[in-house]
Amino acid sequence: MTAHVRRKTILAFLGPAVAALVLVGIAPLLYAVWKSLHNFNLTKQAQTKFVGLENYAAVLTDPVFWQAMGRTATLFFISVPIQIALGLLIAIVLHRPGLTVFKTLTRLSLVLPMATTYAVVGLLAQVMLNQKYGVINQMLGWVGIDPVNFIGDPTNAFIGVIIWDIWQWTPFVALVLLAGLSTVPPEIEEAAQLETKSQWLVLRYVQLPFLIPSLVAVLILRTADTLKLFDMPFTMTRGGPGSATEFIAVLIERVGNRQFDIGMASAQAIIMLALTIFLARLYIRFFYREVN
Amino acid sequence: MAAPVQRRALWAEGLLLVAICAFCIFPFYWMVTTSLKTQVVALESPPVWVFTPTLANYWEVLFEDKVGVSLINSIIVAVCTTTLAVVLGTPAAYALARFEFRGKQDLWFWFITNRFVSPVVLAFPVFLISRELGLRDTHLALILMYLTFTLPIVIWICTDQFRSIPRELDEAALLEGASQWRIFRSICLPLAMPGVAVSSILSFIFSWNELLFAYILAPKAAKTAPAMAVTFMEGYDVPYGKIMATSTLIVIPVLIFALIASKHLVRGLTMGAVK
Amino acid sequence: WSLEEAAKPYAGTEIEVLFLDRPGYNAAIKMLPEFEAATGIKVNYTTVPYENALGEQVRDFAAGGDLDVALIDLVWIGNFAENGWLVPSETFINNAELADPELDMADFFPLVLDAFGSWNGVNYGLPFDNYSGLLFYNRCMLEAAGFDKPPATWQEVMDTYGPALTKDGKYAYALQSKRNETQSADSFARFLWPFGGSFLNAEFKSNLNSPESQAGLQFRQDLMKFMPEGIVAYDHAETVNAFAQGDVAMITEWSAFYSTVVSPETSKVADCVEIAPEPTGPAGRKPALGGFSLAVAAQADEAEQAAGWLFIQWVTSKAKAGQYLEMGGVPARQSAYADPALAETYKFIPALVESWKEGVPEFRPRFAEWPAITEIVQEWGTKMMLGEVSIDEGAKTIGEKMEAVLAEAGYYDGKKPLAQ
Amino acid sequence: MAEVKLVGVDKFYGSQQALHGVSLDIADGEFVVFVGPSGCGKSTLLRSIAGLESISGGTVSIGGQDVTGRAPSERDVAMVFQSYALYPHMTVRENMDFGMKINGFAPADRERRIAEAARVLQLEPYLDRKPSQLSGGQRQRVAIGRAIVKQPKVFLFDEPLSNLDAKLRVQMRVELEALHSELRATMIYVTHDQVEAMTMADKIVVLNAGRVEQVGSPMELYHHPRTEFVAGFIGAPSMNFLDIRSEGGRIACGETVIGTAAPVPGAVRLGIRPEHVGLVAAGSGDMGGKVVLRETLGGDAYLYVRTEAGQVVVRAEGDTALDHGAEVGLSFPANRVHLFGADGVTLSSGGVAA
Amino acid sequence: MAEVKLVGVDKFYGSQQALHGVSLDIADGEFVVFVGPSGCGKSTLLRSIAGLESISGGTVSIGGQDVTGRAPSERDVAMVFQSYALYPHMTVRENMDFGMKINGFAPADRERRIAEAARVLQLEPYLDRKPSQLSGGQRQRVAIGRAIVKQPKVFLFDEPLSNLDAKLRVQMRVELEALHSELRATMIYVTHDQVEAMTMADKIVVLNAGRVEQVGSPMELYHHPRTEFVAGFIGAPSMNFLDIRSEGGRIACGETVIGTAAPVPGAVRLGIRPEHVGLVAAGSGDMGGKVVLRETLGGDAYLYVRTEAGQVVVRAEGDTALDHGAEVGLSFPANRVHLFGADGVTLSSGGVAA
Ligand SMILES: Nc1ncnc2c1ncn2[C@@H]1O[C@H](COP(=O)(O)OP(=O)(O)OP(=O)(O)O)[C@@H](O)[C@H]1O
Ligand SMILES: Nc1ncnc2c1ncn2[C@@H]1O[C@H](COP(=O)(O)OP(=O)(O)OP(=O)(O)O)[C@@H](O)[C@H]1O
Ligand SMILES: [Mg+2]
Ligand SMILES: [Mg+2]
Repeated sequence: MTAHVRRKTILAFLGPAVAALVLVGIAPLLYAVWKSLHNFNLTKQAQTKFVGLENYAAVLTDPVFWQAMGRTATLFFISVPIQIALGLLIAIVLHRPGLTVFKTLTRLSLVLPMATTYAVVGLLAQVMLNQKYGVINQMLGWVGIDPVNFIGDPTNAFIGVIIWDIWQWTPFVALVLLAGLSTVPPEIEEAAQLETKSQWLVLRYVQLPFLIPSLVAVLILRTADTLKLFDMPFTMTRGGPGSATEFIAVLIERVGNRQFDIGMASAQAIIMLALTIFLARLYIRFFYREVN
Repeated sequence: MAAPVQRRALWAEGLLLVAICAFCIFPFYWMVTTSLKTQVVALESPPVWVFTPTLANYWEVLFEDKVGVSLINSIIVAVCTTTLAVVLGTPAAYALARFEFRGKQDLWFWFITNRFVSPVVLAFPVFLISRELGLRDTHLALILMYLTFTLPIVIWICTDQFRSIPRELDEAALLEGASQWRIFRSICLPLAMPGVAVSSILSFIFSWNELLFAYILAPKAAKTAPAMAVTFMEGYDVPYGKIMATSTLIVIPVLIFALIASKHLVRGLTMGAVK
Repeated sequence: WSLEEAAKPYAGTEIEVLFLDRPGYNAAIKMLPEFEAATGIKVNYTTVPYENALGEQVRDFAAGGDLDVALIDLVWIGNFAENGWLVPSETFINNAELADPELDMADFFPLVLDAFGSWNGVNYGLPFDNYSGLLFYNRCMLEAAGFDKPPATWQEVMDTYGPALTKDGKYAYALQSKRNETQSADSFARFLWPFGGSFLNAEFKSNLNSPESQAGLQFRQDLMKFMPEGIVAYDHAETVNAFAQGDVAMITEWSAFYSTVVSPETSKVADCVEIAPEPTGPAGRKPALGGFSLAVAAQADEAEQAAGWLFIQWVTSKAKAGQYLEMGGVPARQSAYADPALAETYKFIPALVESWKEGVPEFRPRFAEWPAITEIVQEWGTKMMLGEVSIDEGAKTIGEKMEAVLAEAGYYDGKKPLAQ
Repeated sequence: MAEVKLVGVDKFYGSQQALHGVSLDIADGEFVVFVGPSGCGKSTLLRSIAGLESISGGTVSIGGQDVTGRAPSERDVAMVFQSYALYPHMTVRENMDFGMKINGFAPADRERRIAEAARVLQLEPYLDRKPSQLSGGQRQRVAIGRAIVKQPKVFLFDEPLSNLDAKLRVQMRVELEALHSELRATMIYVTHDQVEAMTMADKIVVLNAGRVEQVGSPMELYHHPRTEFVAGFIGAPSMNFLDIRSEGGRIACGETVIGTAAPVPGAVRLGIRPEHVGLVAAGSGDMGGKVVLRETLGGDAYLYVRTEAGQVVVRAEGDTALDHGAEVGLSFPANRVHLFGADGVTLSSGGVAA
Repeated sequence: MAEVKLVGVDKFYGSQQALHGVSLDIADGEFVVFVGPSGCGKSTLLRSIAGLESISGGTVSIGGQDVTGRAPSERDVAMVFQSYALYPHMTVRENMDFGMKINGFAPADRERRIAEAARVLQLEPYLDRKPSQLSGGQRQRVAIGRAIVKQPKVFLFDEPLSNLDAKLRVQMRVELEALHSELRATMIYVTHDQVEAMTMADKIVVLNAGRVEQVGSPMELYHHPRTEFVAGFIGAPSMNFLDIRSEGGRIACGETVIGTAAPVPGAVRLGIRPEHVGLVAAGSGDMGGKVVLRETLGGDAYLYVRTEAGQVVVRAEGDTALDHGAEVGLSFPANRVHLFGADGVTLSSGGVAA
């Protein structure tokens, strides 16, 4: 099979995609790297000058940057495990035989949150979480809980972002994991069923190893998306109250698009990109060893 | 499987399914109903569940606020970028799945890496470049930029799908004198349909919903629907009905697209072949 | 001179302008066909959220885009002017072919013209969409609590109106304080000036830790007990809505919200709405001042500049002011308010006129560094309100950061004049 | 105490019925083989016993207890799958250990059982390998090992040897037989392979389209098939079938009258196995024909003889001189002839009425 | 003109050598079967001929032309894969048509060839079905059909029947033989199955660890294996091997002196097939032993006899009375005995020196 594939053929298949991504991905990125070495503010272009790594030094010593990073990490470490746990639960339920029609419907409804525009989710969150006219507080009222000030209180706003992040992304995680579960050969599941009734044991010892590729995919995607998370908190809380929901992408957007400090924003973004790539490499290295 | 399907277990499972559905659907339901409320009803405290619906919001956003135009822009951009991503991405995925060459792993990883680049990084450089090229506020600028995240998704998912197709099919076709391109087009691509479908849905969803590039690169003529939705938010009053009507209009095309292809959704999402 | 004559060479010219989704712009949009028919000039407006308007324009100017008419918030004028993005109106006023003999610059409220349109003594823009802070109050609620008139001073609000009106889930007052321009312009600054405070002192150093500034900020903090919970998440919309739903007795808001609160479609309390000037503090009234002017962009070509000027001149003209007012806009023409009968229809007019006489142009500093400074104020101002930092500490932090920005800009080493 | 009893087991997949009232008694320690054409329900029946399929009607008892509603893990059965279904991420040891570990066996006990199974199956050198590092035969033994350590009442095998090559198959077959005599456990075994069925079974169950066609010892089935279906299914190559007419005391086959077979009323088909057809000089015997093909397998050769009544396969010595084109006579010894009625039911076998 | 000639073909996978200087001559129209244990290189060799693997050394010629460097499509061969490799998204017709279509055959010609192949393979009713709607045997025929329409010089089959059940296998085997005699094309066939190899081949190539062990007609291999490996590999059940000593003109096996076999210098092992061992009364014959197991297959039975020289498998009549525990005598007819040297090379077969 490998015998007769010429370089030209390989190039013909890969060339266009590589060229396209170099064009739209790499070129602007290089420009961003170049700008990150400058003191460059859109509203003060007269004062533009080359400053070397000064922006990077500034970013790395800026507590605001690290606080935003910390917030982003907190969000990640709270919401992704919940997404994975819930996603797994949903995937397992959907993977079980029986109630077919019901399950098809459920699978379809999983598409809804995924398909909802991220910016719209933030707006919807505002409407539903509002302390006065929000339906969530009304429902909490039905079970005897006093209205919660979701948007105006720093902790609650953060919780609000987590809730909506979970709402939006759990279905995606569930679908990926469901696909992963479908790669477990049925006999292997049955072999395990002969040993135990416990769903949990079957999951833990037999299905989980097959899910590792899916889990890594989920981790990679969720890490990237959490670091990129902008639309939803932006439309929901604008990073507030205070800085409670100022995640890293919200911060960078603020520096770049509102303070117009492109040099600084580029430096921040590039540090963030480096971090993401590092994490993705790490996941692949670390988890894939277990499978092979 | 699981022989003694006890009634109680079934009930529990059914309830769980209902809960999952409710969890997924309820916000959407609220969005749709809010879009049918007038501003006063929408801001009623406590919120009302039963009210006289009105289509006024839809009327207004569609015919007065150019949401219709922005929807068309969105469709043009999302369809084109998805098509382009599939056209460029599937051959690349095929090459990654089938051919042996040096640096394959790194190339794969580089493709995927583009998915990590935040639009915040690229938006401004692209803004300047697109102005140089006269692409500002054109669909093309958005279509190209959206490739940065649609192409990786297509490549990721499809590489995996191509790998799951038995090599013997390629070999059989090779013996019959088919060129690599022919094998790709006539044999493997049709068989990788679940992957192509899923990556198309995801590409469509991601590009349809994108906001940052959209509002920086397409402020006017090419303005897309999500950018339109947040426009309303920043008026001095927040017209929830209009926003939710716009949101509903935005979500519906994606939903239709996703539901059509949902048959493939699970089969195509086995993103396992990361090596 | 006639508009038709003057526009003749420019028939078919298209001009690009940025609008917001606010009543003043909607009024202008309704008036546009008349202008276009008369001149053959096509006005292409794009509606953007306020939050994006600055970025949109900065990027457009920085990139040499196609905007022909700039929309300038009072706090952006310094920035735009210093970057050379605007054409001084002198250029057109001195051009007899373009200048309307009826232009009458003196008819604009001088404070407004100065604050919205001028920088360093040079005028660039003509006031277009104009606001002043007003006290909207719910007469019915006040009467029910035994008040037959609105509070005249902030101290009254704190001492009598507040306690009397805050009960049964209703609140005496709401102050929009969300973390964006609202926080810095509507909330933070609103309690600096009437108490004698200010952002900067004469040396351009932070004045936020002066006793007056501190008193004002402390007063805001204390007043929060009469405001709804989560006030830091309230933007204009929430605040106005709380008032319109009858949950809050008083708000200090822009004049532009008048139509919202008196329209039965959007307000439950339309019949109870009354308007007064903002309460005074120890240092006087010093009401919030805000609004937008329109100016010709330097990047436009000659025809577009001319056409742009003709449009600006027309839409802000004395002749059109009445129509503009009628359609929901708030003109800055003194002549427009001359008719006392108008005050019957538009209850906000007396208060508006009064506040435009007492306002401070540098209510928010208008120099080029404001975008950076406002972000600092927004962040720490909300933190203060949330109690995450003390008033003193918060003020100190804002001061330090603000001074760092100003130092960077070169105000302290003499590179730049200390201009506002 | 590990007898298996099925009473009227039905199984529907949707509206399609895969099992039709299957009743079976399997004694403790018996080695039972299920055979039948593809799709006849062998796997379904086996899986119903294991509890991996819920049955739509009837009952399953194991060791005297009704287990119809019980979960697979509560039935005390072990199953060896065709594809082995080894856990790919566990070593051989872990594979065997898994069931005991999660069922809370004492570690010492677990170790002892694994060691014992590894000894019996000669797996000691491979205990720390993963399945992917083993050959087919070794994997197969691991799968059996996993079943053994459980010490179940009943072993179930679903075509466990079908993935192995011929040589290994013979070897594993012998090992399985040895295992059975050592453990004396009840074993139920599904296979496609004639040789396996004939050599291993105490009792063969022939299934056809979801119904039990016949149950009996291999020789019973070979010599006394109850139906034409069983007669054709058991034995390789299969029995020759010839259409006959039973006319006035004689049996006629094509134009030829076959004297040897006593006429039986209602008989419409005659069956005789290739190994039982006698080869005689052309012109003599019951029937004449011409060799159209010779397949030599070494020790044996099969001659395909075209007769006027159809093609008859005859087994001959591997070094027979007869080849393509030769004219031969065929004799049908009366005690080897089977006669079948129009409904496919055997009327007589070896001259003895069924 | 479609002869295949391999000269010194080597194949390395990395540093592992899968083929060691394989040379072969296959005549036009010949039916050649490759056999050998799993992993011996059968598939590799076949794929090298097809051009699907590039070889590391040596040359491949087809029809007199050196095709070593040519692409698979330029070699004019067709291959039937074990898994058939049918294009799942195309109908049967499209599957057969694909190769012709992309090679620009005239539509009329294509249609004619498909019709012809469908007729030969009895696929007419299924032409518009997709492969998933076909049974195993039908799929197999489609795969062959796809090969036929190409009218290639050489057909290559890689275990094409191994996925079918026993009955279907026999049927397909006969069909393939008929096809071969109809097309008279050169066919190269890889199989694991003894019966297939023996019955179908004009010539069998026995491979062992990447080397050609022996090439010959089935009977040649059966009667005159060149090595112990071939002797053990050809024939089922396998040949019995006994360790012997060749001492002063006598052959000793264990304690017993076997008179029948003429001593051959250097012989260390004696081989005799189960079907050739004579069963005589206990005490007589060349050796005595005790039956430890009887496997009855119907027409035949295999007796496992324990002798002092090891276990000997003996074929007996299916209705033999001998069973577990019986004492028997075994005779080894001199003309059936094979003798092998220490290096595994055959010294004599049937009393004739190799
Ligand atoms: N999950 C299922 N859904 C629907 N029908 C099924 C299912 N499993 C099996 N069947 C049908 O039930 C019948 C019996 O199938 P089963 O697998 O038991 O056959 P089998 O005898 O094991 O065949 P094989 O020898 O090919 O393994 C078949 O007709 C099959 O098509
Ligand atoms: N792609 C490959 N890479 C490395 N080694 C290989 C590869 N393909 C085959 N081999 C090795 O080459 C040898 C011959 O393999 P081949 O597939 O030809 O065997 P085979 O005789 O066809 O076996 P089987 O009967 O199991 O199909 C084996 O040892 C195998 O492990
Ligand atoms: Mg089966
Ligand atoms: Mg092979």
